[in-house]
Amino acid sequence: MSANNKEELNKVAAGSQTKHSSSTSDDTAQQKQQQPPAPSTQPKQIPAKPSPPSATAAASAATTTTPPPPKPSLASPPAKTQPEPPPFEKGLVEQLKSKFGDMVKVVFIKPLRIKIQVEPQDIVGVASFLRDSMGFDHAESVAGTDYPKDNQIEVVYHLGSYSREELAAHILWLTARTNKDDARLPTLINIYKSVEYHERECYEMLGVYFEGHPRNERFLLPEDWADIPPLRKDFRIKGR
Amino acid sequence: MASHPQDFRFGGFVVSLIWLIFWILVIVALVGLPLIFIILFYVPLPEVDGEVLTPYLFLTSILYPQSAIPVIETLLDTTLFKVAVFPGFTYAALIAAATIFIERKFLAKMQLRVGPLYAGKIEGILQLLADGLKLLSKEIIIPSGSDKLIFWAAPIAFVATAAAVVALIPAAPGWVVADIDVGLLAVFAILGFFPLIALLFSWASNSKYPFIGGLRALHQLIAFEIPFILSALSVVILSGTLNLTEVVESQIQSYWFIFFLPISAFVFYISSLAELERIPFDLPEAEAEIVAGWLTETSGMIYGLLQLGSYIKTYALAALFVILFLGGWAGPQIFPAEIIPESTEAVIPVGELYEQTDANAVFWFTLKTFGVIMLMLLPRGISPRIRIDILLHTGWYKLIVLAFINMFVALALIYGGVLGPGGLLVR
Amino acid sequence: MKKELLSPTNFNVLASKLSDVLVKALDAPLGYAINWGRVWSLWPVHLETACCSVEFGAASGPRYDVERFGIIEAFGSLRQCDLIVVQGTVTRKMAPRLRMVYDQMPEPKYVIAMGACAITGGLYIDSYNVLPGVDGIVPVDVYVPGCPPRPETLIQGTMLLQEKIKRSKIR
Amino acid sequence: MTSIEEKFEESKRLGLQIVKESAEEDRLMTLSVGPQHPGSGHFRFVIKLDGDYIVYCDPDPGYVHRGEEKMCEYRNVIQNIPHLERPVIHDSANITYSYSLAVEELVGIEVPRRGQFIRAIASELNRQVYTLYWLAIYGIFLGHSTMFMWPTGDREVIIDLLEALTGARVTHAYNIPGGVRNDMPEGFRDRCLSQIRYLQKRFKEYEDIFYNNPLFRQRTEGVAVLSKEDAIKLGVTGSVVRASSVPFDVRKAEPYDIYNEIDFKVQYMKTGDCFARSYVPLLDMQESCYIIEQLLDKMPASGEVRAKLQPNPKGPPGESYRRVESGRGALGYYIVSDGTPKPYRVKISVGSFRNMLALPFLLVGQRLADMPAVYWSLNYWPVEADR
Repeated sequence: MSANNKEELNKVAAGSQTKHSSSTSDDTAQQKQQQPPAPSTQPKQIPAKPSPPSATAAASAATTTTPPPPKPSLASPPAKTQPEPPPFEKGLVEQLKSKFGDMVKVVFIKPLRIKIQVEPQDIVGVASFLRDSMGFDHAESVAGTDYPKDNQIEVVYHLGSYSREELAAHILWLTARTNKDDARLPTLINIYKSVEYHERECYEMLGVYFEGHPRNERFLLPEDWADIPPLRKDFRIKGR
Repeated sequence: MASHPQDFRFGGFVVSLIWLIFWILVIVALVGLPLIFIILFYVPLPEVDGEVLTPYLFLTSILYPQSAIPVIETLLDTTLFKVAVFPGFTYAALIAAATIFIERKFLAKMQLRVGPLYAGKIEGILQLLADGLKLLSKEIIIPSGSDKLIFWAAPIAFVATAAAVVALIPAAPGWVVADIDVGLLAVFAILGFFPLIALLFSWASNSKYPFIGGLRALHQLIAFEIPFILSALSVVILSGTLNLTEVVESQIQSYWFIFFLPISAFVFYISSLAELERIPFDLPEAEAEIVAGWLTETSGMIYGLLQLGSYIKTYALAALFVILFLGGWAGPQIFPAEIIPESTEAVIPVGELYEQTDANAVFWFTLKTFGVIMLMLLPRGISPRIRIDILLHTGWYKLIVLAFINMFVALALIYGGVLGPGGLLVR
Repeated sequence: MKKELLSPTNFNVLASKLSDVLVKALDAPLGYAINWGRVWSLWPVHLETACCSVEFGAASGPRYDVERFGIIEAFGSLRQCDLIVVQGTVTRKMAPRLRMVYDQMPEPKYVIAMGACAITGGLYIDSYNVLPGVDGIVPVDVYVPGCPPRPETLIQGTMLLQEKIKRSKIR
Repeated sequence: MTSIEEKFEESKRLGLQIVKESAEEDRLMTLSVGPQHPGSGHFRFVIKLDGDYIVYCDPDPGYVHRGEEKMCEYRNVIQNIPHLERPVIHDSANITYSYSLAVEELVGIEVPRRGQFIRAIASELNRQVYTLYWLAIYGIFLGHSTMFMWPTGDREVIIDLLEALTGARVTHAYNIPGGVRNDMPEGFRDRCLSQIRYLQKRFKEYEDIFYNNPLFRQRTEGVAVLSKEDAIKLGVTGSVVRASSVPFDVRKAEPYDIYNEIDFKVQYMKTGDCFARSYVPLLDMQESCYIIEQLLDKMPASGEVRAKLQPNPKGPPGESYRRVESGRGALGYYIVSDGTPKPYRVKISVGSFRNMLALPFLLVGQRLADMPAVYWSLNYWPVEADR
């Protein structure tokens, strides 16, 4: 047990040394910390405040059929601005790319964190590939975010791995966006058992109906809850 | 009309008491005494030790207490006194109360706490009184849909059954309410009523958790009844009698049976823990699983009575353990022949009521009983709760086998001539 | 004059005087005794509403042993209890249950609101699922402030409750 | 040993279809366990009994759902700290730790080295506080009242330490973005070491009175076994997954702050039963004692403990997901920032919520008497799961 652990320790320590050594030197770290988000904002479109300079979100909101134009801009900026895109993460992304091609949009690659975005109809296929071939065997959480500017809800699956040791530190964010007016996504419960309660919570808190989930029911909120889902942005808490 | 408790003052209390006494005296003197004398004129008076019991005797005994001794002695011999006071209910209830208090302090000390401290100034000695007073004044809730007759009757039946066991326990030579020849058998017969009461009560509560608790009580008590009886059976083999007084006397003639039957004593101890539903075996009242088991719907004095009954039962089984295995009241004579030297001329005639052997017997019996009760309290601090399948397995397989082993030992002792009539070790 | 003295009205007066004295003699000490019993035997119900339950548990630990005051926290059934300590935030889902527990308890019963959330909603006053204080649901006897209150504060709260019980009139 | 799919199907079948048909429903007894139940806490689960066996279990959380995630969107990152630590007040240093990490990543703050050490010390001490409380409740759930009192008393010792360090008894608000709130008091090191020694001595006594008790062994060994595959599929975390022979610990897998300089082992067991799940936290506590000793040794003697912060710290728009190993497993914060001082979205991914999924899976097929033992062995804190 201990030998096994030691080995793992060394491996992880070596992996994380790079990460942490970078953070010890102040200047570079500051630069790095500030620069990467800047490119990532353009494709991601998370912030609702800076109104859509992004072609992607607008396009996906409008038709959801024309990913190619923004795609190069998605893939290239991280490569450009990030001086050294971590090789291991890049390898993972390459593996995904080679399998799915344009179906998978890579939003950003940071050390230990990869965010990919897929269309709702592709999410089951991508997830089963992630589980079967790449070793992401459980979901840590499912978070939904409401973007009223785009009239969209983004659902993020934070996927982690227990079975592959080199993936233990990595979290892959599998996201899909759905229209807010009729928020529907296919459920991943048949691929990841661990999303059962997370998806129920997401259904309750954001009103995303997971097609195929056996229990899209009340979970955390009181039984007589008769308001809109509380984590949507148009739900205002009292006094604010 | 009624004064507010807020204005309660001791002076006012005394004044009102004096008024009360004054009025009572007036009424008694003017009405009561003449009435009594008129009645006594027609009624033949009882005779005690050749002396006619007249009201004048009572008045005389105020000045010369010695003259009341024969009356008190007669009173001590009556069954009523035995049932109500000494080996009976009051004695058992006092020991039960002491047990509850000792349990709480003992457990607290084991857990690095202090336990009850402030109720009654001195180490919380009045804590039990406070609990009792509160429970007395508490509302009693009868669940809707319950069987009201059984719901009311069960706690009383529980206490009565526990007291019935106590009635069979001799506390000193001659000091027993019912000295019958099948005493041991009667004890087990009465103990068999407890699961019935628990089941009836839990069914009458019309609730789910009590019902599960009642079923558990039934399973548990039946599973432990057999090793319980078997372990006592080897004592019967050694002593050759079912009468509890004679069991003790046969131990006085030889040695304590725990030296010959340690395994039986162990089995008896474990089984009595299970009978009492104490902590490793408190499945019928397991809080974390089934809210409070068959006591879930009890409130107020119903709860108080059931608690009292279970602690009286604790005393009864501990006393039974002492009688069967620890030689009952046997012990070295430590009391002097007279408690107050030359007490014949003393004003207070304790000396004539005092009997050397009885006092000694009661002392040793109480001491041993408390020792066994402490032993029964101990597992509560050091042991988690057992699971029902393990419990049933233990009862049906392991304890019965152990009890049988010691029964064979007892038989070997008898037929080997070690014990029994004319045995080697019989003094 | 003799007739007047022995008239039924006078006898009635005598009897009522006697009963008055009897009641006076018994009521005050009996009420005192029962109140004393209630003061030293407060058994809280096992109802945890939020995070203050941690400090409530710590109060029964060896350092702040509340059994000194006759408070036993180990009771399973609410039928035997006479005190609710509302341990923190009461959400909209918990509120009906809290009231249900209160209704099922036998009289006399007391309520301590423990923590800022139970008093006013506290830190969560603007949350969408939290009640602004429990006194809209159950009648509160003592408020124990703090977020969470230290066990000492809780003990002081119970002592205030004891004072209140001592002053109360027994029914 | 049925596989996880079969068990899920079985529970679904029993739960959803039989109720409608009510053909066999007369056989089953439905029990609502909680929220006023000595064995549930702030939580309810509906179970159905067939005889003594549980055939169906449906957790019903949400009794302490206070809308933390919504409230976060209305406060700035510093104002968020006090209410974010309330979900698990006896582990508040850890629950704000990962929040601080995530905010630091978004805002771009560099934590001074001494601050990192003190932060780790506070979180390790708080892990002890949490786990001792957990152990106390586990004791009382199994009817062992002494095991409730002893850890509750020993917990006060560590609480005293933390009070000296942070100024508050349980809600410390100590780990903040940029470091810790204030420096260590004088003489903290010696005091901490002596208390740790005392605690290590007490762990042996816990083993004697509780873990080596034959009745406890009988009740927990071989009960509710969670195999490695099932544990991975269910995505459980913390001591639950470590009890099922998955040596996963965020401190080791993804070392944050200075944990990569600390030498420690990931404690795990292979059986995956109730006993393993209850024993791994004790091993964790023992390991945590060694970690604290190392941290105290390697800590720089002086220096800044907190980075300079803006009054209203804000960073560029971005997202971050950072996690730490809390007392209940991986505790992650997913924060989306839109460039304003207030977070756009905060999602708290807590170990309790993830472990809750294992509850119906493990309870189905067990006896009623095992219900508290299984439930609390999942290292579940309902307030945190409801958030």
